Amino acid sequence: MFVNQFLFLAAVLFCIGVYGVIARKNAVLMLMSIELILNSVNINLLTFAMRNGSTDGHVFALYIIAVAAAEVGVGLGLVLLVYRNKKTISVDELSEMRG
Amino acid sequence: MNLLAAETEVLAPLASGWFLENAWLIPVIPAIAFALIILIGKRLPMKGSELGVASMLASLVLSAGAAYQWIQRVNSATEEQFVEPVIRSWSWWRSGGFDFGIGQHIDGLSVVVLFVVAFISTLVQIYSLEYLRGDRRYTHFFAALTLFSGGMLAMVLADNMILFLLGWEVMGLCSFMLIGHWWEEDANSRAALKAFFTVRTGDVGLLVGISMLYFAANDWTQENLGLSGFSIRGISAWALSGEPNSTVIMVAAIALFIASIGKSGQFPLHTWLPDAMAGPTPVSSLLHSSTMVVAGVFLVARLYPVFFVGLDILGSGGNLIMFIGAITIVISAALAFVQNDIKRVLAYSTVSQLGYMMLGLGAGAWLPAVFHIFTHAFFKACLFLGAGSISHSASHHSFDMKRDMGGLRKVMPITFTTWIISTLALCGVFPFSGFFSKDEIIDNVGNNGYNTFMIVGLVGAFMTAAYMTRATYLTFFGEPRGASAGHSSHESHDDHASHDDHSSHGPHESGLLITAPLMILSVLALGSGLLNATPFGESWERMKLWVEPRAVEVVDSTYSGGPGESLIVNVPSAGEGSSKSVCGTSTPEIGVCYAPKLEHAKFKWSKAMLSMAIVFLGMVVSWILSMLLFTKRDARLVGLTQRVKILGVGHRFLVNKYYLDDLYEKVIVRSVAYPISSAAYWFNQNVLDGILHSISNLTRKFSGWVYKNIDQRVVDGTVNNSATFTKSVGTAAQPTQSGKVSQYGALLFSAAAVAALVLVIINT
Amino acid sequence: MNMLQENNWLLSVGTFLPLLGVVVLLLTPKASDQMVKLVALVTSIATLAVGVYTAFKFDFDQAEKLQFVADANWISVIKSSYLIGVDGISLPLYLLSMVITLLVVIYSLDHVPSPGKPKAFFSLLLVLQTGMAGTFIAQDLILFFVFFELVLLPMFFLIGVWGGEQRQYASIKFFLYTMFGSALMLVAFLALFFKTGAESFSIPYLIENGGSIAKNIQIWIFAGMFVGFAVKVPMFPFHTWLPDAHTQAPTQGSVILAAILLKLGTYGFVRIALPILPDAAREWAPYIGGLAVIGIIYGALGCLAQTDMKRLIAFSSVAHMGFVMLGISTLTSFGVNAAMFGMVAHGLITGMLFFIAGSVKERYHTLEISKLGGMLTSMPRLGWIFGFCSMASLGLPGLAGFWGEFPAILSAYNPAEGLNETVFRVFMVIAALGTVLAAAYLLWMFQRIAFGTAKNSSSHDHAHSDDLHDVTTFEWIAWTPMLLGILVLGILPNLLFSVFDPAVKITLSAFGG
Amino acid sequence: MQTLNIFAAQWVAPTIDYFGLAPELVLAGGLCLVLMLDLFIDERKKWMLTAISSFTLLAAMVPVLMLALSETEVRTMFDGRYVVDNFSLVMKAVFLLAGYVVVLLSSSHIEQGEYWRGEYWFLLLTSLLGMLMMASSRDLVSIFVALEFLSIPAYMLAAWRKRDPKSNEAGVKYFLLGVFASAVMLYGMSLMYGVANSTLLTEIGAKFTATGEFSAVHALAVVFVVVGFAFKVSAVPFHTWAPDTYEGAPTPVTAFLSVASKAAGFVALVVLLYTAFPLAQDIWQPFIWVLSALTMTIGNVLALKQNNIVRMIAYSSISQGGFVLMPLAVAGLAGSGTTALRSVVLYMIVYAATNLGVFAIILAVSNKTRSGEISSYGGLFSYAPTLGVLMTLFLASLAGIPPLGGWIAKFVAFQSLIQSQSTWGYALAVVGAVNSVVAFGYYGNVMREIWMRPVPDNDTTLISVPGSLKLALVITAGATLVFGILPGVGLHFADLAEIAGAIIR
Repeated sequence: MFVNQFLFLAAVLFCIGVYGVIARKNAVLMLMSIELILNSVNINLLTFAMRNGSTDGHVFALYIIAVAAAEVGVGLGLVLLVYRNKKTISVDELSEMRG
Repeated sequence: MNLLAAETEVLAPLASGWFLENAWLIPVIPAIAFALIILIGKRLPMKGSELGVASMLASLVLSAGAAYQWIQRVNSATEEQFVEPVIRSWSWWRSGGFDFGIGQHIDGLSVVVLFVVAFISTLVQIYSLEYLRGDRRYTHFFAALTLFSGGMLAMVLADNMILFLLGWEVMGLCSFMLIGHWWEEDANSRAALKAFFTVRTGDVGLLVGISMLYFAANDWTQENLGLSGFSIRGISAWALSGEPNSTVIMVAAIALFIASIGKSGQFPLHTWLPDAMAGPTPVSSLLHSSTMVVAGVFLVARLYPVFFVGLDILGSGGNLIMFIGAITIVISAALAFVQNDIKRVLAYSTVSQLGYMMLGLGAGAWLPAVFHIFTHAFFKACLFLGAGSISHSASHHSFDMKRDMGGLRKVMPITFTTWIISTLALCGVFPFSGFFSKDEIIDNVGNNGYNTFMIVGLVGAFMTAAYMTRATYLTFFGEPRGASAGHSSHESHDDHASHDDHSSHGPHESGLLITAPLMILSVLALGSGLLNATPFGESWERMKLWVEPRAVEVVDSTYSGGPGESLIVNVPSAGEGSSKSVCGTSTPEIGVCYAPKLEHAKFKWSKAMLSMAIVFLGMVVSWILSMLLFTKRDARLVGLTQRVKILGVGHRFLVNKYYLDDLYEKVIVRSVAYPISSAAYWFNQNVLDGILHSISNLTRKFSGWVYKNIDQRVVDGTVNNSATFTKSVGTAAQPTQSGKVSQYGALLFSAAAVAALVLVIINT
Repeated sequence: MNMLQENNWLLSVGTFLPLLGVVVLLLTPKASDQMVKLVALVTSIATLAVGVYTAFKFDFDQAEKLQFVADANWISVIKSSYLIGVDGISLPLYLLSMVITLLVVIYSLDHVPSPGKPKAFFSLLLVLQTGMAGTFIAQDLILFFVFFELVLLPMFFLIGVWGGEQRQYASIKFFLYTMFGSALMLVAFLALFFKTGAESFSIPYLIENGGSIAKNIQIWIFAGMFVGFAVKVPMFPFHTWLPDAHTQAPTQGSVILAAILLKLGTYGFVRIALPILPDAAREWAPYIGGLAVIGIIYGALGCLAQTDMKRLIAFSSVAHMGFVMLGISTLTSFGVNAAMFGMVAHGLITGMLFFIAGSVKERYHTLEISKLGGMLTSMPRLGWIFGFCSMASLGLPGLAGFWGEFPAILSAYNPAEGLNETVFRVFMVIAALGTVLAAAYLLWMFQRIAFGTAKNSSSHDHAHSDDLHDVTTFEWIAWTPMLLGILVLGILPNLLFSVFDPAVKITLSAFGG
Repeated sequence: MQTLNIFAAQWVAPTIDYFGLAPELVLAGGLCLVLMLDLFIDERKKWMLTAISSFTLLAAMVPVLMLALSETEVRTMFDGRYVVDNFSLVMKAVFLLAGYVVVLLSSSHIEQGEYWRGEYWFLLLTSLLGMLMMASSRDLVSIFVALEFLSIPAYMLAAWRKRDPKSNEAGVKYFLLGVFASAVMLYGMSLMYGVANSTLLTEIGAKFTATGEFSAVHALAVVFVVVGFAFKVSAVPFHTWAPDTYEGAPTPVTAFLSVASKAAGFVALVVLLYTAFPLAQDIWQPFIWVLSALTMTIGNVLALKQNNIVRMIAYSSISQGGFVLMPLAVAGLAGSGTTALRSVVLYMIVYAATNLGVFAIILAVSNKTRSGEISSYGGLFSYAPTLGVLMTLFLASLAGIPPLGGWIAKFVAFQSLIQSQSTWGYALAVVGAVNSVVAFGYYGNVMREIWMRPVPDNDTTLISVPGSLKLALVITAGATLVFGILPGVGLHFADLAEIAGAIIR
């Protein structure tokens, strides 16, 4: 099978995601980048599952998808909260506490 | 040599007695009295003074009894027999196998000094009853005086060096309290401080010396005598046993000698003595006649074998003790010429007399030196008390001869007579006591082959005669001046205000409480010499018989006898003409001996006459000069020192001592060097004083520097800096806490990535 | 080392009684100061009574054995147990701590320093007492450590709350210093524990097995302990907390600090460091001795530089503890005896001097030596007591100070075998010089403070003449025992030496006496 | 496709040991009850919710105790993916008690301001439930689920003060970083799964680097997984969220985060280290060493500079985390595995008691001063001596001064380091020693305020401490003292806690 390609794809997605988290100032975009990472993880898991012929990977992936959904829900809720108070979703505005 | 084979006979036990056995009471009584005075003195009718006097009387009686019984003991012994000292000791404390004893060691030497000390102290206390009447610290004064004598007495009969040290230090402390008695005046308290501190500096020597001797001697003494290495007897025996390593004992002896230099005000540590005049006159007389300053000499006499071996006394070409002694004699005598303060004249004369004693000890004239302690005590005490009597009753508490005295012989006859007697004694004029001791010293010095030193001694005698004549002239002859002429009061030397009730009427003879001691002392100054009057032949040499230890005792270690009994073996005495002692050089293997064998000079009238002539010459010259100078105001002499450069310089060297002192005081205060003065008087012995001060000054500055820079800056600084450092690290780390999420994320991931990278590299 | 078990409840009672007192104190209402003082007084008296009873029960013929030994299970998991006992070394210090605490309490009855709060003040004093007593009886390293640390907090607050102007700096400094030391000390203890086979923390056990550790390791472990104890002593480079702490602490704090706390360090050396790690001790002894003599001279110079009376006394502590450490560094039972005596003597004398400093501060409202003077005229009794203590402190024979100082110097002349004699003889001479400097600074201080005429205190307006009252009753009660102690110990040193000697001999058996 | 069918055919429903699950079940029931009641009862009766949630927590303790006393040592479910062993039981007890104290802290605090109490309790209990699950999870999946289960409610709790921008900020930061960290962790897990071909920890432990030589993947996997939990325990440099979140979140929540969720993180970390990749110690030991050293040091030096009490405590808890990590840095070495585990558990127990106590005081004082400034504690002792003394005790315990709980925890940590008798162990011990001194710098600073400083604008009105806080103080202070004076007690539990199936050398 073509394991390495998938792993490579996952790795690339992971890096893009990480880049997004670090580079983006927009909370929503950061959330999306994190989703990218999670997807790269899923790809990893599925790839390994296929290679090893075990279902654990699939199960894990399913859980991740479910939990990710919950996370996004909470995340967007928080973003809305911030937006209501600050009229912005740029995380750099959120630096009241420091030092 | 087979000494065991030598014929031996058992001797009858030596006589002893209650007074000898219980001599340890002598210092204890004053100690108790001290405590009592401190506690209840103020409430007593005579403010505690009676306690002091009574205790001193008691010790006087006891020591007299001891002396008497000692004489009995000696008489009970045969000619060659070693008179066992009466030694009793109790274990004081033990630690780590060390046993520190406490006890008494009574022999001729201690008996003599005990008697002298108790006697003089008693008189001085009686004298003080009048002299310090109404003083603001009357009680304290007597307490200190009593403890002072107690310390001296304890030191004298100590059987081991620890107890000796104890007495020594107690005396130092009391001298501090007494000299600084009128401590409201800064000068007095500083003088007290100086005295204590100088002496204390010497004490380092004592500490070191005792320690070295202990560790060097202990094994030997334990093994052979069953005594600890602290016991004086053990050390003496060890020193003469031929056992000790020469360098160790030499260093030890030098260390001890440093101590006695400090205590006895020998050159170069003599500078504290004149300042000690700040104390009340009775104190000065006690300090200078029999106690404090004698302690140093006593130390040398007590541990004589150590010095004998360590410094190679009787060796060719003199030794440290002699040099110091000789230098002291001349230097201080010279200083005595330019003093206007009568007490300071006496002080310097004391120093130079102590020089004689040292010289004698150093030259192997042990007995004459001790005898000089004896006689000197009486006439010097008499002189000081006389001076006190003058200032007390005539010169309105001033001691300035030029300003406030003169012509007193009419108004105070008793004082005058006693003074004259003592002066003659001091100068060593024939029938008076000084002659028999001092001349004896000079004589023996020469006899032991140190002619240069003998000459120094004679020069000293000349100077002594001269400056005493000068002082006498200024005080008692010529016209009354200043206060003694009844002039109005002026700021006076020791102004203890409560004394001014005397100033109302003019000069007069002092009361009985003062004159009685004077008379008693003068009698002794006249007569005490006869105790060892060599000129009149063997039978008169009582001191030699009673005090000088029989040199040789060789105990067969197999023989066990009670104290005092011993097997006597006749040791072959030294070869003819040699002045070496048998014990001094070597000891028979099985033998122990406690004192070196010393030769005595045969008395020759010729020598005596020579020295007498010198003395008289000194007196006459000085008399004429003083008369011309002070009364006739002879034009050729007055202001001579101003006219003749060289004389002027020399004169100033001497006179300016106090001027210099002030300078150096100022140097302390401002702590600025005084280039001109130090350059001009750099070889003036008084510079020593300056050195003393500037050393202390230097130390203080240095310590200040250490404290400021090392302690506060370096040591403490590192601590504080480390604190600030941690804080600054915090500051450095703070920017990471920017509050920006994306930066947090970046940090988070980059850290993870770096860690992963590193671990990947090191693990694969 | 066999131990005597009977009456093993005594020590625990004597040690924890003060805590009981603290509990009672906390229950007493804050308002009633008299009540608080009464409770504190009663507690400390009771404690001392127990202590005296202990001494009475103590078998002095077997002073070398641990007595009243109690061994209870404490932290079995880490093999540390509640093992306590006293021998000739501990007992005098144990009692000293109780006596000093009682005297301090008595003194405090009418000298509670500002800002008042007697309740807290006395509670802290009592907690402190437990810590000190416990340290002297603990025979288990962990227990020792706990008590050793227990002392810190109360002293921290005594200094920080009731202290002088710079109290906060001083207290924090004191705390961090000591804590740093004890942290390393703890590490050393643990290393010791494992190197001896992780069997037990009990000191007797470690004394038996400590010698078997390889030398180079011993040296490292000793280093850890050295820092811990040397900070407490304090020895030369680690001393800088002392002057600040002493100067800023309230009188009572300084007294306890000088009388007991400094002894914890030296006691640690004698009880733990030397017997357990003999080889390392031999290696370290010359350096310890060197630091000790440096401390002697250095402390003396520090004193000469001071203008503040209390700070001067504080620096003199550095010098005196230098003598103690010199005695210890000789590793001979003679030297250590001297050190032990020095500890007690210094406790009494310097404690007394701090009392006096406190009273001077109270009367003159300053400790600037230049502003004092003529104390002998204004307050003769106080002045003479001051003189007496100065004399004792400069090691005058016949007073307690001498027996700690002179034997220490003497012992340096020949240290235990295996140590370099010449080096120690040099130390001896330096130490002897130190005594001169001691005389210098003490007399200098005495002369400037007690002699001369009383300075008119216009410079500081508070000091009216009515402030300059002489020694008060409470002061008399608190001081007399110490003064007597100084005198009696000076005349009959054997009282202490006979107790120390056997125990010290046993302790140093590894060095051949 | 084929394969899936086969697996499907083989599938049989797992037997569930309900007794073993009882604590979780009780808790689940309780939180459902709270959720339901909150909808139906009106404002005045809301106190019931408090009562119920605290009751629930105590009730959940019962099965925990019963399980502890029951003779079956280890109960495994879902073929080893969910295990109830002594370790998990001890930690569950800690979580429940800590949760109970947090409830006590919260009850008075959340009265203030018109906020939604019901949700608060619900979220709190949910998060606790996640922690209980975490204590038993022995499978990557269940660990992940448990982690999210305890985290997501925590995100919301942090942002619970909806109108307070600080609180929002706290929530958002915590959320974003938390999710990011768990994403990274997941990536590591996926790699681990790929290598070991199983998500069951014990199997991973058996396979993972069993041969002894590593590839890059191994290292990557371990590091990323550890990072995930290093974030949870706010180990430097993954700590950045902690101070901001702690400061912004409501104080009881901060207490909860700094104690319970940190403990949860350690639980997972320990389980992973001891069961999943114990053989890879060459990878994680150095990593943890560095983490621990950094955490202690940076935490301390930053805490020195704070003047907000909560923020200061945040940094202090960071550095405390470093001390917990300390023994793990040598856990893989022969002979020190057991003591390291013991040390971690003991430290968690003691730390929980002490830190909650600190927060109780902070809450009590802020009731009066309404300020988080350290200076607002000036002269506390003079007008509130009890609070002052208690605060002193807690801080001293954190600083590790005998005879207060903290010292024994630190002591055991040092002990296990030195027991390893390895150079690294000694080195870290010295670092720790130095840090424990530095730490006193800021603890002492607070003490100084309390005892030695004047009262700010000397307002010495007495502080009224609500009963719940009093109870919390009694519990925490008592625990702190007992652990310190009779360390045997705490050590006993710590000693019991063994992880079933752990590979310890």
